[in-house]
Amino acid sequence: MYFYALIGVGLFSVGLYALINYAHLLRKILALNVMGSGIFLILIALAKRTGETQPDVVPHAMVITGIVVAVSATALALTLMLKLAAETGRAELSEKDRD
Amino acid sequence: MNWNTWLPVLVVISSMLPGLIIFGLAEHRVRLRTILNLFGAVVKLFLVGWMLWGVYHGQHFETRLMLLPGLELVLRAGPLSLMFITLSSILWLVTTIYAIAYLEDSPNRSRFFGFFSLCVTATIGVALAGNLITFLLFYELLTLATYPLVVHRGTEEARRAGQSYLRYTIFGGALLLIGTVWLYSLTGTLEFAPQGGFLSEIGAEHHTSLIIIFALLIAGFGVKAALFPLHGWLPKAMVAPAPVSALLHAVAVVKAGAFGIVRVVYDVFGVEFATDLGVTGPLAWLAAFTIIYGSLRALFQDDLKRRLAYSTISQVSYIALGVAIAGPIAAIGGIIHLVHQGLMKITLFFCAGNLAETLGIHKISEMNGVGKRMPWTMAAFTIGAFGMIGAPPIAGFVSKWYLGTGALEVGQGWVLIVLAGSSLLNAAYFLPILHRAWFRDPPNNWPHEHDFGRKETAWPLLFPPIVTAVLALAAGILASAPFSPLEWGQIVAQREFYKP
Amino acid sequence: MNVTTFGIMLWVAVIFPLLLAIPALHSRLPWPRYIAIIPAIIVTLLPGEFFLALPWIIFESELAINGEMRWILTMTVMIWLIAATSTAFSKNDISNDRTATTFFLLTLAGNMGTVLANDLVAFFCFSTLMGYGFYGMLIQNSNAETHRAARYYLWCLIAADLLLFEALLLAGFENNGLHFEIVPTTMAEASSSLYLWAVFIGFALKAGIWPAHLWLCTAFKSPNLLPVLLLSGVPVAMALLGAKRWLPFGESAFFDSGILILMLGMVAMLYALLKFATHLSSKLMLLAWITILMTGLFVTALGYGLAYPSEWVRYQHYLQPFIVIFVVCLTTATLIFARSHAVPQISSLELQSKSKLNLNIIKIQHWVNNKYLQLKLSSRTSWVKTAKRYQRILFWQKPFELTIGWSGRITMLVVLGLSLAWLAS
Amino acid sequence: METLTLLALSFDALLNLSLLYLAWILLNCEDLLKAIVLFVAFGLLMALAWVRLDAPDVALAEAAIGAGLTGALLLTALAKLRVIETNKGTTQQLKQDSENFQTLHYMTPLALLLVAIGLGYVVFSMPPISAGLSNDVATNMGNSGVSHSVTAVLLNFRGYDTLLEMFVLLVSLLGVWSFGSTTSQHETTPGPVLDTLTRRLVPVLILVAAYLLWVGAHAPGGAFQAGSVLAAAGVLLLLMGWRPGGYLSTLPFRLILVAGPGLFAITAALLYLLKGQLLAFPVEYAGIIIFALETTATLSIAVILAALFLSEPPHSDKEHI
Amino acid sequence: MEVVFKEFPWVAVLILLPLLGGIVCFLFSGIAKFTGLMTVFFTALSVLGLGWQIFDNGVYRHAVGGWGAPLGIDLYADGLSLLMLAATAFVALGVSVYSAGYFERGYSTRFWPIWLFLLGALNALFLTADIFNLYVTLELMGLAAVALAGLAGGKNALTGAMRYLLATLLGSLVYLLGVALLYHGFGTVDITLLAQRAEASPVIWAAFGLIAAGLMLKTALFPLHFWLPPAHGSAPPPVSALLSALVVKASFYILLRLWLEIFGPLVSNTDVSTLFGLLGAAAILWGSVQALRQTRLKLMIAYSTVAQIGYLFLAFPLATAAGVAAWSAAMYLAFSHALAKAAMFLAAGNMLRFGGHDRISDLDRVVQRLPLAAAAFALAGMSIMGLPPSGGFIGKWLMLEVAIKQGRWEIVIVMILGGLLAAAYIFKVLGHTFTQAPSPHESKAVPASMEWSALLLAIAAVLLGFLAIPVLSLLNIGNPFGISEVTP
Repeated sequence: MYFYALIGVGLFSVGLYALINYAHLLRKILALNVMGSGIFLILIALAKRTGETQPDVVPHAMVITGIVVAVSATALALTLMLKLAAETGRAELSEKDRD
Repeated sequence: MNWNTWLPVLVVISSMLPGLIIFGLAEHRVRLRTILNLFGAVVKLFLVGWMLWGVYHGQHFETRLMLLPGLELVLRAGPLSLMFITLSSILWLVTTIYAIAYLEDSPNRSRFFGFFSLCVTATIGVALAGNLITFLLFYELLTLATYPLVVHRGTEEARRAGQSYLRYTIFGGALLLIGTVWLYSLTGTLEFAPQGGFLSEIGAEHHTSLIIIFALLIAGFGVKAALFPLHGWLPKAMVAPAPVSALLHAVAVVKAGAFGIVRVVYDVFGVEFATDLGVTGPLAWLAAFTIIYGSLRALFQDDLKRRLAYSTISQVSYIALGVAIAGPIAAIGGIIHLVHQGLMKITLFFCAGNLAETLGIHKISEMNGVGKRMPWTMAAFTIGAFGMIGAPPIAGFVSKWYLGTGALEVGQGWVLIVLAGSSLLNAAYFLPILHRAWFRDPPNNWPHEHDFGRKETAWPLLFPPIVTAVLALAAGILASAPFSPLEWGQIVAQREFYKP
Repeated sequence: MNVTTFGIMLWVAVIFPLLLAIPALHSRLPWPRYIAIIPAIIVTLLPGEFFLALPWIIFESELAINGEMRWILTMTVMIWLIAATSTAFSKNDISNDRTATTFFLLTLAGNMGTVLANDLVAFFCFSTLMGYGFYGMLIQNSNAETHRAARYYLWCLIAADLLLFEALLLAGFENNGLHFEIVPTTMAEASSSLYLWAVFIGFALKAGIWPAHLWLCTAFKSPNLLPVLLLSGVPVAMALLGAKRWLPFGESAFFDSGILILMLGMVAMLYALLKFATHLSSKLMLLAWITILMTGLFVTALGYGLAYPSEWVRYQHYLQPFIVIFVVCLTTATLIFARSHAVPQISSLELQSKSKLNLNIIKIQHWVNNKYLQLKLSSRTSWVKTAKRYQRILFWQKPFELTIGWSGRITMLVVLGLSLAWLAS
Repeated sequence: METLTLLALSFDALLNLSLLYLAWILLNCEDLLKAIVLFVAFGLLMALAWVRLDAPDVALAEAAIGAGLTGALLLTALAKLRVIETNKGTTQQLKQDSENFQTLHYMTPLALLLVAIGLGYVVFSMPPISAGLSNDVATNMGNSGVSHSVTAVLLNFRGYDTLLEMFVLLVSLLGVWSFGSTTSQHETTPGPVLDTLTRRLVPVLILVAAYLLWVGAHAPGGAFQAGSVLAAAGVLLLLMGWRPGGYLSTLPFRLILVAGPGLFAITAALLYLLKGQLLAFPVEYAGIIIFALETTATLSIAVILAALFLSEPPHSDKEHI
Repeated sequence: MEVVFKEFPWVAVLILLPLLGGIVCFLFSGIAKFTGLMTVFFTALSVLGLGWQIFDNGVYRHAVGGWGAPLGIDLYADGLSLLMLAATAFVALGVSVYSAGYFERGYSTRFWPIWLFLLGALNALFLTADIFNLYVTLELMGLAAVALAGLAGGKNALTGAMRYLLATLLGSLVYLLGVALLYHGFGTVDITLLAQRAEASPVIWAAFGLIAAGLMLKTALFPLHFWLPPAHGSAPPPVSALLSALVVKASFYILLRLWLEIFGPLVSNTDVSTLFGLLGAAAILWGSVQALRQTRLKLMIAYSTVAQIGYLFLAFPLATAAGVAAWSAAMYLAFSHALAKAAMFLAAGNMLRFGGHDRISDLDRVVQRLPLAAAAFALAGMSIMGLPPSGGFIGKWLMLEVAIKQGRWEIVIVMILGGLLAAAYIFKVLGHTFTQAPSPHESKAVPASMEWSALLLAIAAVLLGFLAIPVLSLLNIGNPFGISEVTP
């Protein structure tokens, strides 16, 4: 099961990399979602270490909570991105034109 | 309920409350504002008189309020405090009258008088502070309350002067804060201890720390006391209206700094301990240098108020000098100069204000023959100027006398040379003014003359400088009378400075 | 009439002219200059020796009169009466205006106080008042020459007052009181030649003793009659009186200093005689040289007394009459000369060209001013410039604020997290 | 047995590698549309992974919310973005963030690599067997009022989290609304296929949702999954061009929006007053209470998610902007 | 009566009342303002009640659902939580009264529900003892804050909000990963149990790195402050006040709590503390210098927040030797900064509203006509600068005392420099109060409620200087800093 957890770590890192690397907000939002999935994977993969067939269900509940939070945040972020794009014409965070 | 525990607070409140009310008053409520101002000033004077009598007869006035565990706000009326607050409250009354007339019909008077009262409140607080933290509190409050007064004119120049003032004072406040906290962390108390300070027990252990603390505290107070090289703000602050300059130089800011130096040397370190540490010597030299330096700079100023400002730099250092000489007689000289310089300098500034307000004169080069046009004003100015030079029997003479004999007493003869040099320089920059005013022919037109009918100027403008000039004269001539500054200074030295 | 009342009269003689000096008062009275002298006249007429100390006054000063001083007082009253009379009938408006009267009365009060003072502080106070008052009289309505004289006098006055103040401090340090009865003796016992020289030079400056005679000579050229008339009687005589009363005569001898002073006095006399013979421009100048001669003589006597205290005891009582006679004679002579002689006119050339010394001082002033201020200004501007330049340099701000943006930030987050974890381990 | 394990292992390995690969591709490909499609695929694979990890509830939630709804949200957002870009004449290409990136170019991957290695090490350093809270859950199941353990945790043991989470959803909707209308919508009439599909699918979806809700008490399923399925029905309707219009601002609609979180909070408060304990369900009524809470939550979640998809504020608010 | 008060479930009220109030506001937009104000008022009263309760009974612990720690979620209130709740209540009252005047009807209906949810989230955050629950409250708080920050619309506000959203989401995710590691390492998410079970291990180190980094990002500690100035600078003023005064403090609170309970004793204390201290010092200097360079008032205030955050982190290196004193100082600073900064933003909002702009160089036209706003700004500035007798002064005093006692002169110097710089940028603004300038072309009246709420908050910040003894004694209920009292 460590394998899944490792992949979780990998997803987290890849997501973080994309979050840093790309300017487009939509991709940043995607990256955050991937990072979240990675964390969920770690949570659930390690929950199987009970030594029995039945895994520990508390992380499952946590992940469900996390998924809902993630979708809420994604929705908010997408709307914000669209508003920003409507204002500036680009779905990017401009670093320079702060006045 | 014991009145004695409330009186110090009441004295503070008696100017704070009118000030706060005045902030809320509309601009046109002139009469109410005047009544409030004068009422506050008179009440304060009465309360101070009460305390003066009480302290003379050995009563104690003390208010305490817990601030932090082990750290209290203490307001205590000792002889030294009373000396300062008596001066402040008398001069406040006079200056208020003057300011009311001076600022007639100018904008933002509610704001002005509000901060004016707060400024006095802070000064009184500084005077009454019974420990270093209380002192610090009111000292910073004073900075804040005077800043609006300095920039009151609202011109670009005023704004810059205000910024400069703040740069210096906030910096000084920061040094003071470090010193205070450090001291507190070493001793666990900040209570002023008359007759010897509270540090001598830990002296051996923290020798170097204490020297640095001393330097920090003196630097912090030195900013307001305009000790060289921390004096830069004072001449710039001259853009303020004349009553403000008068108050700044005579009572509030500059004196608070000087008073702080007195407190540090006598009530925190204790003069013997300070001498043992070897810190009074440098302080004396610094003060002496400032005395000469200020006078030299004053020589080259054409702007009357600037010349007076540099004169203040020089004169206030007499107080520091008197303290740093570290002898009982010199100490008396220092602290009575606190009062004497106040009386004389406020007279000079009132007169400068009168000249500006009545004739539009700001520069010394414009003062030709002004004595003929405004004889009373210039008479008062003359008394003030001669007092500054140290001519007998005006108050300044008494101060110098005690400083001189005090220095001789502890074998520091060099001080006499400083005193002489300073007097010489004082004469060099004051006498030409007098000469111009009295003996040159007046021009045909004054720069900007106001018409006051037959009088030389409005009487509320004339009355304050005359009163203060008479007081300055009386403080010199009647120096041996009971309740005179000198007598009171001796009481202070007896009760607070030196172990009987 | 008891002694206390007499004592009060002493104070009245001083304070009355002082009060009258306020313009608003004397302008309402007829003949204020005469009225002001009246209390002093009364004092001269009161019999016996008396004094009054006021405990509230500074250093508990006291005024007193005794036999010797009565001579001086009478003399003073006389010359002031002469002075008042000389102006009373003058058609000159300016010498009679309010300011002039004020200075007249101030000087009068100072003079009376100086005569009546019985301790060092009172003497010092009143002589200062007198000095500045006399300066005022000297400078009133004057020409350039007098102006110069007044300025010289002023500087002498200030310097003298400073020296006397130092002397006073020394005396105050050694003594409990500052009465004339005790101070010279105790100061002599303290063998303080510092005190001696401070006092001597101080009064020498005030009296215009050679070589500090410059102001005196110039002052005699003043077009104002009044100051010239009072010159010998007021500043000079009072300075001599002061020297006599302040100097430390007593058991201990200041042999070296005494001889030095004695020689100084002789040189002064010699100088005066030489000038007298060679450089006589006007009869008033003659009086100036006579004055210098007389003061030289006086100084010689003082020096002798200092060197030989035992001799001093014998002849010191002659000095006051000497002063009186000298002053009365000189004043009368001045009056006569001044009436008969037109005041010498100063050439316009001289008017324009200020003295070289003066010019130099002004030059130095300017130089110092420019040098100092410009230095300061230039240094300040460069300072500001440097500061502004630093403020503008943005490159060091870039890593944190502007360009690095999101990616750098998050990398920093990662790095921070890593380092925290690493540090934590 | 061994072959089975081997098979399972290789399946796991394949799944894992494709997850990582998909993530890498979707985050680095040029085309955003492709990225989103890949993200949906990634979500479905994640659901598979959850199943492999014995987490069917999570799998359901992932499939419905993570892949389905998020995908729909992303797609519409991208469509709207394209419209905006066409209007404004701006184009987007794959661009690295900030020009000064060069200096950090090597540092970032290195740091991330360190992070990955470190975290991997930490994961491996964990003890191989750890019961977590499974024993506690098992002991207390009897008192939870439901027989499905995930539901018990979600609504009873850690019900307080869920209570706050409902508010997170609500807040995000309020936030979306508060930003105002995003674009002038390009209304496209759905083609006949979609139209027909929707007519068939919506009732089915409603039924599925009801089943999921009901089954949640004793088997995988529950409010979130049911809500998102129901929301999917709403999304379909919205895609077809149905617009709630004025409904959104009406009180009944708003009541449905807040019913879930509101009822939850009121229940918490009432139970505190009655039993002196927040959210302490009486054992005998726990099942009913949880069911009631789940039902309202389902409705609210569905409506909130659908409204999030619409992302248009109700009209009544617009008038005052 | 007294018993009823002592037993009353204040904690439940604190969490549920704002949430339900928010729902009511959302449902009935006509009475949103009234409901909002009443809710905030009663919430503040409940803080008072809770204070009384824990003052008498000591710390308060409540097992939600009756399950108890490892399985269920515990609520926990001690002096530290109480102080944060009190700061929240004060600021909430002031900001709510202000907002009642500030937001016009359209914005009002959106503002109130979100704000009440934010308040509920803050209260829940300060009261929970469960790190996963903390994550949920963090998210609730973060999303609500983002929604509020973008409320004004416009390019700047939206950019700020977007940046803020990304930062807060990233911070939460990183935090969540830390929580996941902790849970799997030690089998619980309860703080107290974790403190008992945790032992120094890679899990702890990694979790600490993740949690601290995430929370530092959310607290906007230098150099992770980049999102704060644009977000706080462009949000509507009452929102900026909330964000600066409360929201950043909330994540600091979590960091502090976890440091005190879990990480402090387990990680290499000195090294980490030194790093925190360094960053804090850098934040003070950097934030202050940047604040001084700003030309817009609100951005300046926002940078000032960056600087003030730094002071809180200076407590870490000091606390290794003198825990209680250093933390008390930091919390006192946090409290007074909350009040002062809120007052400052509100005053700036008044100026902005009156003159229609917040360019510092043109403020003279505005400030003179708003004496109350100027007074509020000045008084708040006093506390920010740390001049006596304000709350900021007491905080600085306490911290300086600790620093000097330990001979940490570098910290002393940084603090003093920070104070000086603060004075510089505050007086840069106040200088305009006194210059004469013509009145602006178009000015908009500012309601009295807005003027007074700013002023009263500022006065409260100053009066805090006189309340040190009661506040400090309340803060130490339950001995929240006791654990870190390790002798080196």
